[in-house]
Amino acid sequence: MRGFEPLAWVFQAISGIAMVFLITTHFLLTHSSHDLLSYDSVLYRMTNMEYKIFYALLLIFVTFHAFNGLRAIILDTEGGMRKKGAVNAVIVTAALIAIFYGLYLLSKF
Amino acid sequence: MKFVIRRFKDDKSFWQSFEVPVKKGMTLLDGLFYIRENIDPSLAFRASCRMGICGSCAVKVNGRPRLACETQLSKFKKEIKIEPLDNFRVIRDLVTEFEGFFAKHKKVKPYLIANTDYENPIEQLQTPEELKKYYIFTLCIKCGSCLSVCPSSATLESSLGPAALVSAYRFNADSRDRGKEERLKIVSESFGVWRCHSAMECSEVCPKQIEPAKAIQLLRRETLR
Amino acid sequence: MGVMSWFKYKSPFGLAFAFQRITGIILLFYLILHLCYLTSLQSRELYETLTSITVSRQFIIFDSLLILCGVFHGVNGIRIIIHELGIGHELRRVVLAVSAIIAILGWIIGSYILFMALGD
Amino acid sequence: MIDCDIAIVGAGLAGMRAAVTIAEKNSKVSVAIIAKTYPIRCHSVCAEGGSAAVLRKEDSFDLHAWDTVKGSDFLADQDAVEFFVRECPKEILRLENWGCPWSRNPDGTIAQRAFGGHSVNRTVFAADRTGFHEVHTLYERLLKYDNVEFFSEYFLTNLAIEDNRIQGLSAIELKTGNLVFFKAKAVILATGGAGRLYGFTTYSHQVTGDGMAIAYRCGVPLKDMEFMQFHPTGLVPSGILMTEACRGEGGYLRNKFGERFMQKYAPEKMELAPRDVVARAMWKEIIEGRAFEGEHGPYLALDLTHLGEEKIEQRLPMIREAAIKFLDIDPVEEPLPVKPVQHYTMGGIHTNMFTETPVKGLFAAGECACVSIHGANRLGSNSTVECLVFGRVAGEMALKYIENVKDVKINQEFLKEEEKRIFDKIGKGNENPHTIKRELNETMDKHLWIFRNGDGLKEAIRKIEELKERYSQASIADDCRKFNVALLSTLEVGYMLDLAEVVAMGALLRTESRGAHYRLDYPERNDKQWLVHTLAYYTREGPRFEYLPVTITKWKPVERKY
Repeated sequence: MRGFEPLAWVFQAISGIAMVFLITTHFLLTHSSHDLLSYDSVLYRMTNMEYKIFYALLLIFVTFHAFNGLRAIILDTEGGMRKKGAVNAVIVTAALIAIFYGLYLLSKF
Repeated sequence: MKFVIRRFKDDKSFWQSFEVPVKKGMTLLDGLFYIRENIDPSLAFRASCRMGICGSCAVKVNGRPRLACETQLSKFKKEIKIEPLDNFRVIRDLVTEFEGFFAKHKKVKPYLIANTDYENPIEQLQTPEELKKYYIFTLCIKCGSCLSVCPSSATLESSLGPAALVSAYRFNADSRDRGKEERLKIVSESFGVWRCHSAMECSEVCPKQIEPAKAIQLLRRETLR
Repeated sequence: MGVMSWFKYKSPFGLAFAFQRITGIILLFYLILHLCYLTSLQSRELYETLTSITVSRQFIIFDSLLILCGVFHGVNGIRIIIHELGIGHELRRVVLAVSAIIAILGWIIGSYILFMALGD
Repeated sequence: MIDCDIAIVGAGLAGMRAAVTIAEKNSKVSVAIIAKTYPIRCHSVCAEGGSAAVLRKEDSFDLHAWDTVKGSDFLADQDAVEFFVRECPKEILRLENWGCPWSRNPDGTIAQRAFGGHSVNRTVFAADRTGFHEVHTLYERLLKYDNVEFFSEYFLTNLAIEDNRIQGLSAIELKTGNLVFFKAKAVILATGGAGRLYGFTTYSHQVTGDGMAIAYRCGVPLKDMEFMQFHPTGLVPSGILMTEACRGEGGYLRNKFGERFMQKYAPEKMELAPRDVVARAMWKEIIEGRAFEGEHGPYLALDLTHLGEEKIEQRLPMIREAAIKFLDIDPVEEPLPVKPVQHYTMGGIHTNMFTETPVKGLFAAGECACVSIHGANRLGSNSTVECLVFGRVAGEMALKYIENVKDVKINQEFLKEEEKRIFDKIGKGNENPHTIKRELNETMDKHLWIFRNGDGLKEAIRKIEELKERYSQASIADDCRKFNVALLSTLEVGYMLDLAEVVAMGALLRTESRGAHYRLDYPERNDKQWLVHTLAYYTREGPRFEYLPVTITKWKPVERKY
C-alpha cells in the first residue's frame, strides 16, 4: 500500500456502493408518504438510537465521498496540483468540520 | 470531397478548405498528400509508414482522433474536418509538439529491469501464456490519440496520461521484469494512476484497441499490495 | 480550458464522465443544504417554514431533477467501479447501455414515489 | 552549435543499436541521435517477418552463411557473411534480455519460423510485428542511459569533412526551421534505404535515401546500387507489405487459373524460394497474362485461407488487420491481391566489414550501408538482424576511433556555405518538386523494375538527366521557417535524383543478370567479368564507376537453383 491515495480510492468505491443502499433507504424513509417529513416524525427518527447510527454512518460516507470527489476535481488542475499539500489539508479540514458538526447535531436529539 | 483543415501559421490560426478528388480505397493520408503535392506544398502534417504501425499521423477527424493513414475516405460524406490533436501544443498546421509526450513515457522507466549480462546474453524462458499476459499492451504505437482525449490531461498537463501508464503496466506484467517496485513508486504518485477517473475515452479512440483504461486500472490495483 | 474541456469529446463515455463530475458537484451542494436542514431541526417553527416551501408542487421539478442527479451519479459510479476492478472493459458499451437504462428506470420510479407522497 | 562525441544519424534499428553499444560500454561519451522523425516512427517498425539467427542444434553457422551467400547470387563478401552469422544469435538474445516480446514455443524457448531461401526454420519473430517490437525495445532501452540525447525531427543536410576526417554535420531543426551544427568526433550514418525512388514500394514516406546521397556528394562511394530488391507480395494497390512470413507459415501463391505457379520456377522450394526468384516468377506470370485483372492492374493471389483463423490470428495478426482495414478483405476467407513491390536497397554507402567508410571517423550501418552481406539479393529476415549486428559494430568502432581524436574544429566556411546553400540557393524557380518526384517514380517503376534492358535503362538515364535539369528550377512555396515541409521535400527530391542516376547507370553498365538485377538483353550470370562490386564516385559530371572484386572464402560460385 502506497500512502493515502490507494486507501482513498478503495474507500471512495466502498462508500459509493454503501451509499446507493443507504440513500435509497433514506429516500424511502422520508418520501414514501407525506407525513414522514413532518416535524414530529423527523424528531422521532432523530431520537431513536438505530436511526441515529444509520444517519451517522450515512453522514460519514457521504461527506468523505463528496469531499474526496471534490479533491479529485481540484487536483486535476495545474494550480491544484502545484499546491497539492494545501488542497489536501483544506479538504480534510472541511470534511472533518462537516462530519463533526453533523455528529454534534445528531447527538443533540 | 471537401477537406476543411485547421491551419496554424506564424501564431495565427484559420480554417481552410480544399477540394480533393476521391477514388475508391483512398485514405485520409492520401488526401493530405494530394493537397501537399498539388494545391498547397506548405501543408504540414506528419506521416511515415502509411500502414498504421509508426504512429505519426494521428489527427482529429470530425472531432475524433484517428490515424490518417487508416482512415478510409469512403466513410465520410461530403465534408471532412481535420484538426491537430487536442492537449498538445501545435507547432504548425497538423503538427503538434510531442516532446512532452515522450518525456512522460520516459518517466515510468519503460524498459526491462533485470539482471542480464550484456556481453554474454542467455535465453530467458517465457511461456506463451506469460507472454499473453502483457502482449496486447506492447502494441502501443505512441500516436498520442489517448492523451489527446484524456479529460484529466486536458486540465492537468503534468499527469502521466494513458500511454505512459500502459507502458508501465506492460513491463510490470512481464514475467522477466524485476523493476516492479521502482515503477509502482512512480506511477502511484498523485500525477500517475490517481489522475485517471475512468472516462474510458482512451480505450474508445485507441487505433490499436489496446484498452489503455484497463491497463491503468490493473496497474492501480497493483499499488494496493 | 477548465470545465469546458470535459465536454470536448464526442463519445458517450466522455459525456458520462463530465456529467458524473457535474452531478457530483450538485450533490455536494445538496449535502451542505442538508446540514442546514439538520440545523433547522433545532426549532420546530423554522423547520416547518422551510418544509412548507420546499416540499410542494412548485418544487417537485427540482426534486425530480435532484433524483436524476443522484440516480445517475450512483448508477454511473457503480459502472465505473466495475471497470476499475479491471473487468468488463471489452464490454463497456453494453455496460454503459445497461446502466443508462437502469438510471432512467430509477429516475422514473423515484419521481413517481415522490409525486405520490406529495398527496394533494 | 551542439557539441557531442559521437553523432548518429538515423534512429532506426541500426542507429539505436549503435547508441546502445556506446552507452553500455562508456557512460562518459556523449551521443547525439539525429533523426528526421521521432525514433519510433522510423521505417524499421515496418519490418514484419522476423530476424534470422542460428539458435538451435539442428542449424549451423555454416548453413546460415551458405544460404546467405547462395541467396546473394555469390556477390556477398563471404568473410563478412561468416562474421555476421556468428553474431546474429547474440543480438537476438540481447534483445530478448531487454524485453523484446519474441513469440515463444510452448516450452518457453524462442520460436522460429520458415523463411524464403533459408534451409531450416531459422527466423525468430514477434508475431508479424518483428521490426516494430525490435525498435520499441531498443528505443526503450536507450531511455535508460543518460549520455544519449535524441534530436528528433532534425533533417541532415550535409557532412563536414576536412582532410578526409569527419568533423561534424549540419541539420535543419524542423520545429524552428533553423540550421543547426553538430560538432562530432565520429559520425555513424544509419539513415536507411532509398525505396521512395520508386512509386510502388513498401517503404515509409520518409525513406528517400538522404544519408546515402549526402555521403555520396561528400565523396564517399556508393556500392552495388543497381541491386534493388522486389518483394513478391505487396498489397495492391497501396504497396503495403504482406510479409514473407505469410508464405513461411504455409501460404500459397496462385495465378488466375488457381495454379501454384511456383512449381514451374522453383520446384523444390516453391513459394519459399528467395525473393528475386519469386518476384521474377510472378512478374513473368503477369506479363504472360496469367494474372487476375483488377481496376488497379494485374495481380496474383496470396492464398492464406487454408491456414485457418487461429493460426492467422496468432502468427499474422497485423496482416489480417491491414487487409481488412485497407481492402476490406479478410485473409481467413479470401485470397489477397498482391504483386511484386520494391522493398529493399541492397546497395549503399561503401564500407568494409567493420562498417568503416573511406572517410576517417565516418561509419555507416544498416540499410544505408553496403557491407555486402546481401550481395545481389538479400534473404528475408537477414536485414533486421544486419542492422543489429552492424549497428553494434559501428558503435564499437566509433568508440575505438574517438579514443585517439582530441578535438575537432568545424571549418567556419562550411557553416556559411551551408546556410547559403539551404536558404538562398535552393528553390528559387517555379518547378513543382512533387511533379519531378512523380515523374522520377514513374521512370523507376517502368525502366528499373524487375526486368531491365539496355534501351530502357538508356531512356531512364536520359529522363533522370532531364529531371535534374528541371530540378535546378525547383520552387519552395513556403516562406515560414517553422516545420517547412516544402523545403524538406525539395531537398529530398534533389537527393533522390542523384541516387536514381547512380542506380540507372550502374544497372546499364552491369551487362549480366545476377540476383535482383535481371537484364533481358543479358540473361546469364557472368562470373568472369561481373563477380565484382560496383563503386560509384560523385563527380560534377555524374557518377564515375570503379569495380572491386568480391571476397570469396569457402564457397565457390555455382549454378543457383531452388
